[in-house]
Amino acid sequence: MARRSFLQWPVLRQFRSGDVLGRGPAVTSPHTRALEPRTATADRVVQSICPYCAVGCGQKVYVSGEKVVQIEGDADSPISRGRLCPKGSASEQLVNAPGRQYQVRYRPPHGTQWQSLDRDTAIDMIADRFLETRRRTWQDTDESGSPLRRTWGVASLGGATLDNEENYLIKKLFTAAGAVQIENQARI
Amino acid sequence: MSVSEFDSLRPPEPAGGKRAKRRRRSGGGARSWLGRGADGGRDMPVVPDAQFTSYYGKPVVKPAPWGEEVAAYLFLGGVAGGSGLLAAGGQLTDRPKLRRNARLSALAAVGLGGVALVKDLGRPERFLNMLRTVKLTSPMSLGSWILSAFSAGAGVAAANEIDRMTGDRLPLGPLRKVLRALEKPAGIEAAVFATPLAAYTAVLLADTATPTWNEARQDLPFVFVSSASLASAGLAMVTTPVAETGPAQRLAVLGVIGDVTASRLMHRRMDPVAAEPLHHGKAGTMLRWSEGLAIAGGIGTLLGGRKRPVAVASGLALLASSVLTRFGIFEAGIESAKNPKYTIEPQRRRLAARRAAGITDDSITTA
Amino acid sequence: MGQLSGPTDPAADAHWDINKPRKGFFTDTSICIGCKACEVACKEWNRNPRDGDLELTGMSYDNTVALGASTWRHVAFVEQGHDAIERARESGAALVSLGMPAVRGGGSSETVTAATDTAPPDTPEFRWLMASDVCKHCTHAGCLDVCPTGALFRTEFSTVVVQADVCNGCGTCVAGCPFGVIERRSDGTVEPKTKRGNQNEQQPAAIGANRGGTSAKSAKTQVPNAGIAQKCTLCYDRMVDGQTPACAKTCPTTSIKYGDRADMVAQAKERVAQLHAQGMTEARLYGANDNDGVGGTGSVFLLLDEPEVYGLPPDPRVPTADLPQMFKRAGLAAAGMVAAAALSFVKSSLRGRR
Amino acid sequence: MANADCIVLQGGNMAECHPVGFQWVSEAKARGAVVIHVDPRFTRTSAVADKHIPIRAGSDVVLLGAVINHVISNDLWFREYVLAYTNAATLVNPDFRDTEDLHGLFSGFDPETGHYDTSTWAYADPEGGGIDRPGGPDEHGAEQSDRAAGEAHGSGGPSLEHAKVERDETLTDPRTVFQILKKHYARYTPEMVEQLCGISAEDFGYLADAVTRNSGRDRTTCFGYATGWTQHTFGAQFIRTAAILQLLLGNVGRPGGGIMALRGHASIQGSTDIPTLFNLLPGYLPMPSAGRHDTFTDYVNSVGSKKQKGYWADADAYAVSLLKAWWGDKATAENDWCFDYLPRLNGPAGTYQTTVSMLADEVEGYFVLGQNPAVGSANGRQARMAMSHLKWLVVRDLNLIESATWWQDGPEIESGELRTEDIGTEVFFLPAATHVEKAGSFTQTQRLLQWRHKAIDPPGQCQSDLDFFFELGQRIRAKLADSDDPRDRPLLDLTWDYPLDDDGNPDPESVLAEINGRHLTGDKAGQPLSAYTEMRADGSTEGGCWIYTGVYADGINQAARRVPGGGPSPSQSEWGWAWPADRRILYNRASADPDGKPWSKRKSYIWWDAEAGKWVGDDVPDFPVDRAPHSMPDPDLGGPAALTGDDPFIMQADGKGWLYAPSGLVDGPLPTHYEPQESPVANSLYPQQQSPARVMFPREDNLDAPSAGDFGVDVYPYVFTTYRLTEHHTAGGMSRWLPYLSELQPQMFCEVSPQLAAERGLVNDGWATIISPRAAIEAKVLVSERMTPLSINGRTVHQIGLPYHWGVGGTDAIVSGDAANDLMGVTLDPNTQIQESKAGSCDIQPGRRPRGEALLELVREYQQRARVTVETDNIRITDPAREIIDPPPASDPPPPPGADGDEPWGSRW
Repeated sequence: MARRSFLQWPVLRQFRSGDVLGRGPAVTSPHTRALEPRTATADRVVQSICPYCAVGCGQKVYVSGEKVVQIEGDADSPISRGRLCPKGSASEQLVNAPGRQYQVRYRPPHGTQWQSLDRDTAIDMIADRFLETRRRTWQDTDESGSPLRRTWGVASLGGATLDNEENYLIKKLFTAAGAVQIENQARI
Repeated sequence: MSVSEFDSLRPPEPAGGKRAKRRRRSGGGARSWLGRGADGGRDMPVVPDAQFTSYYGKPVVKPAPWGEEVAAYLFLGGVAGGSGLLAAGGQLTDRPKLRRNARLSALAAVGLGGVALVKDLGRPERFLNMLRTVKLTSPMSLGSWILSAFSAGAGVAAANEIDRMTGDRLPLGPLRKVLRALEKPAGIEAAVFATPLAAYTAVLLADTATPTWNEARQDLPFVFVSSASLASAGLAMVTTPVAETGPAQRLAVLGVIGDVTASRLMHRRMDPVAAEPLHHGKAGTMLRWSEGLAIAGGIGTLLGGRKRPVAVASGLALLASSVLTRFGIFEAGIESAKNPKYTIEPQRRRLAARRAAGITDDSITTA
Repeated sequence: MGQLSGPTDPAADAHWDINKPRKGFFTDTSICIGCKACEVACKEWNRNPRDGDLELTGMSYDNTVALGASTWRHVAFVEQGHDAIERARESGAALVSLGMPAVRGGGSSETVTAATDTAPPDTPEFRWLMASDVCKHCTHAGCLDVCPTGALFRTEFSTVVVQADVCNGCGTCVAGCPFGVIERRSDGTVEPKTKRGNQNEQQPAAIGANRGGTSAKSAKTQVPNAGIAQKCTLCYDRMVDGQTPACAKTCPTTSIKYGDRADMVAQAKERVAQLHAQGMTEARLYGANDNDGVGGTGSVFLLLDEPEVYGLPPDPRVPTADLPQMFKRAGLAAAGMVAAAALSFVKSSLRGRR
Repeated sequence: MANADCIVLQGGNMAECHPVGFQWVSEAKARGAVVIHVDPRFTRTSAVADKHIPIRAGSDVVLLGAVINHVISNDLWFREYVLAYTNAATLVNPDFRDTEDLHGLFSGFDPETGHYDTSTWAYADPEGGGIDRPGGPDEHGAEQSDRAAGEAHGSGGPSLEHAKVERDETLTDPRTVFQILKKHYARYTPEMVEQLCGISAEDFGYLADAVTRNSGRDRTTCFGYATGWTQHTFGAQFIRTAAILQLLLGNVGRPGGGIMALRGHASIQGSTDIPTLFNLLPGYLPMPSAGRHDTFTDYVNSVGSKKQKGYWADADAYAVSLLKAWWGDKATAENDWCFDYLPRLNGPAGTYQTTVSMLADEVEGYFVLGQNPAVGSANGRQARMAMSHLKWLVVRDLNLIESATWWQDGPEIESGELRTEDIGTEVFFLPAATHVEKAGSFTQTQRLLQWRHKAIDPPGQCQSDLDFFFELGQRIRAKLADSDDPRDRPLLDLTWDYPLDDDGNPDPESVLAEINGRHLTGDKAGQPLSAYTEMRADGSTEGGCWIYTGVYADGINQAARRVPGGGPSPSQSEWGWAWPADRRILYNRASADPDGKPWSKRKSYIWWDAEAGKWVGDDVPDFPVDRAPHSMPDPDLGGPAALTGDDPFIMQADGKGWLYAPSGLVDGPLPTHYEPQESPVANSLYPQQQSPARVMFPREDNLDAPSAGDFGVDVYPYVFTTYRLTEHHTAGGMSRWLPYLSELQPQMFCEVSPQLAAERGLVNDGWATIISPRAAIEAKVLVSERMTPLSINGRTVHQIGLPYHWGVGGTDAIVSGDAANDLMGVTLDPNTQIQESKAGSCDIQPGRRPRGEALLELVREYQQRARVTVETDNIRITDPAREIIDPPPASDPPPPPGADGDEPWGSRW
């Protein structure tokens, strides 16, 4: 073993291989010789779309060990032909951002700090607030008696990075609940 | 500039981070004409060469990321090499004190130098990788091998001296015999690698894209061996009684002559712009003092070398001169890399000269 | 033994017996839109740390300033007025009129004549140059040749790559590069400014870093490869798998092209001829001449002004080209030192004997 | 776009904001196309364009109007196309009066309400008067505006009662659209362009020449715009001006033609198609309005009359299918398909109205979903103060954005206006899932739906909005399960039973299937619909968004098609799915001449195959596929059946491209230049300074700077304009938390010309403070010749550029800085309710801004110096007697109507 690794001493390889100046194969390390891109070793590749602007560039998402390890352009896309802008190129960092939040946080009225809360409780509390406000601010008719059937007390502002399916459910739920102030970035 | 009475309530302008300061400084004169991007044509109040433009005054090449440890190593390597020679001389001409002190000096210098070098590595724990290959094109690689070879000889030789100084009390056992047997060959071996050790550092600096160092490539080895000679000789004059320092004093004087001559020649032969950093700023000051001290030390040696106090003073002056030479040249090179002028102007000039001479096929820029 | 200067096949020169065509970039700055996708894609693929001190530089839209240990693609932004444009046109035209063949003896006559008699279009009042710079992957690479450890090596694709597991950070390569490309990565991040946010956490998390809990937040990630010389690898790890380097793949306008170096040079010559035919005499190539001071570069550029305007050296020369001569001088000097010492002892001995 | 011969990018910075889309421009340019960029700033787009023409922000209608004038007066329009495919020959109601006659107003303006009565703008009815919108002439601009009607008709023209119009094919009748158009733009001259836009006659000539030279049978020109056009008080009219020009030049419905809307967000198109917008239901069906739509019949008639041409005539089928999708078996013919379950509007309910309602404590709860109003909304201070009035706030985002943390570290905490302890708002922050942690579809800017597959599960407590809202809906329904209150019926009867995965989350494809719709009865019961033409008004079909029908045809997720390169066809149709009906170019019937032959070989796309008796070509024909070029069906048939062989504009009520909009817009049938809400420049074209129908919010916290001619105009002497950088994304929530993007543009900055820098003593890389009547912010200074001072009406107008990505506050943001939007006032386009954020007035001074109370004092001091009040700029009708520079000539007798084609679908690149 020791003998083999001694023979691997680049100085010897230099003179054995003819690469006397030690520029090429004589000086490579085992690590270098075993190099493989993480795109080749990924467990799976998933086709996706860039979440930033509205061009809709294709992305390939490489996953290893249930972590996203690389996001790059999808060369198959006729829209983008594998290219991405700086934001699209940074998508992997968006997913694995250093400041990204993984926990629900709650700030009670007049509180000065965040508190933690489990998600289940949070959603339940939000549902309660939603219904209370709706009850308090319900408008059945306008001043001339035409039906309004709505609440003016709940509003929403959605970013335009929501999926169509998400927008659809939001619109459906809010409309059924009588909330009309549903807006998104399309107007901003 | 003021907006209103609210000025006092504004936050203070930050003093500027480390980098911001550096930016302004390196811009220096450049900034005024580079305020508008690289458009050097207009607004160039202080530009000597109207053709000179750069990218916002930013450097073209990068200075070596070396700290003062490396400048110190240039000095210590020289001292070690010179001392190795003196030790061998002492060995061969039977000057035991000179031999002993020079051997010890050589080991101390090479040891300190080695430490300085390792300390300056980005990954000191990997210093052994220096012996991973033999790169004939790499002065650093060759230097590492030279340093190792020299250290081996110098170490064995010095170990003998130490052993003797402690009255053979080192716990060596049967190895003492081996040590003694190796003493003379080791002294000679070290001497063989002594001058390469003193000289290679010049190539180490010259074999870079650092304008001032690279431009000095013709004469820098001579400056460095001269400086090594006078420094090691100076050290011997400090450590060794005058009775045995005759050769060292000679070497010191020859070193001074060589140092002054080679330095002047070097300045003269360099592109004038690339030589500028040797004259300006901290580096210029150091090099001026260096020359003065060398001459003073030389004269002192010549006139009062037989008197121990004068010899010691002269020796110290010579050591200081060598330190200043190394630090000065080191500093000048780093400065030259930080200012794009020193890269761009000489290059433009040589390109134009070649074109004027009818050589038009070797430009990196082509139509 | 390999060559130290002049045209050659770098991979063959480094004794690769695998016969792969030399790979390279052609960066056509005339169609660059300065989006910096190349910078980001490069960092993301290579997991390089964030660079700089998060302050505006005042250098147009360039806030990364230069190539460095953590920035392997750098987009330069240059704003120019009428006079500068005029000068660029003149200097470009001068190149053409030099009749400089792009390659010595190479069939290049067709590219030379293109623009000379085309009336140039009106010089615009203003232009904004953008150019993505990258490691040149020189035929004769200063960094590689001065590296003492073999950390830098020539790949089978003729590119120049640092082996991070070998480099000991001696820094010689940094000074050895005539283009100021390679740099040793500092081990610390910049000091936090008077700003919230932990700077350490801004560095890319190692693959598989714990996330999904607060622990991910507090886990401080170390700067990868600190203390080691770093530069563009031309995505060697992607190349061995036949993939395109990250920057070239992402470039929205194909300003960065990647392929066999011979093709890149051919495309570059075609493009410059096309621009000359449109009267854009300011267009010129950089790095396409194998007779230049570095033996030609693997990364070829089409520039619209003199190289130094973009921060590139106008006449780079690999320092090792002069190495034999330097060794000769050093040998002479060393011999001189031996002689001086000998002389000192000889004279002393004589005197001593007397 | 790659097929265009000339590309005009105006009101947008495509290379910067859509770098990847820009590859098609690059490609066109490489093939020889001329690329012209018209923008206040020299941007990255200008850098690679053939020509940059600097323009004063907000003066685009003058420029394009002048090109229209140039085209008409020099007879450069595409005669055959215009005659056959546009409403140029249609006659307009004789009662119509143009702005030329009324000092900058159209007929029908009511200064009291600030709204137009649009009935005089209608087409002339052969039986006298005008052709009204269905449901009678009673709908006034007021209501339309309140419903943001301009956007309501985003997918096509608004309705007409019928499509029997009078035409004069000679175009000589002064009541023809063509003559009205000609007269309307007669004073939009190169001189006016020079005066108002600051564009030289030479540059104007270059543009006009390039556009006209590259239009016609053989060549096409394409326009690209972005928020530089929409974010104005008459932004919709900016787009219409381009549409008119493109129709005149024959550049609509043809390859390499059209008007490209360059939208800024991954699914911003999707979120208008399936709108999270107050005024719309999915598929551009309007939200019903109280009083007008009290019954289902009223409602469907007003959306699309059965007698009008085109596909909107089947609006009832779309509406019934939607209601069936939502309320399933509960929706029956007897109960009008649960139409009464829908809430009603009685006024606008947009973001800014909501803000005002919050300040009035009328809105208690607010959901903020992947949006950052604390930074991204105009008049950011107002937006943040409004949030402090809420009872509860739910923020769903990836990072702790400023909108989640304003109570802790917002600018108002710093200035002392708010104290954390005093703020009673309860805040829930819920971590969201990223785009790779959920499956779903985005609709991109060319209406293409693309499916994203899920790569990994959301980490930690992160959750997609789909899962969150599904769960919220379940909770709400469970809590109401025992309710017998009729108001809860819509929630309890809602179809909310999607198939669940192992984690109890709904399957996104099942939602897509519902959106697509399915047959409910008959042989095909349960099968997905394959086209919206299969929708019926009898309750036999359901479908959540008719324009998306077909995306799940054959039970296959067509949006997930991923044939490399889109397959062999030139329309690349095997990649994703484009609405409607997978068409890639809309109105592509217009790519063939009236005889059905391609206009030229070079520009062939869709043509009539006489032997096969159908339309064929490179795309799905956007036309009844077997309708022969010269067929003339009975107009009384109504709907698609009434389309003649040369009615390519199948969504318009008369099948023609609208040069003149007889209905559907609330601020005028023809685009007219007005100055921005606040402008140091006087409107030289008309005495009327600002758009009379703009939506104003005269409030103390939303003051405007004095405009030209008013006292104090010199206190805020400069024009500022806001924009994006390629390195960041809108309010920064997805970019300022990313180290790689933050380092590229680390600090908020302003861009000024060297001249302005000299005038104010600004230094490159130094600091500056910018003061508007709303706020003062600080920014680093970039002095650049990319900013050009313009000579407007003889005086120099300096423009200041401000990117709007930074904000103060937020946790763990890598970079932060003052928000440009804080400077902005809120004044809206009445058609779209979009705010004006591309032009405002300000002052700039060197140095950093003061902190704390002193900052408020600085803003107040400026306000006092300029004597601004809530009245400033908020007078509807400008006094015609005031001194103006270029009085209009005496008016000629009023010519009759024309028309216009709003072409928001754009066309393919």
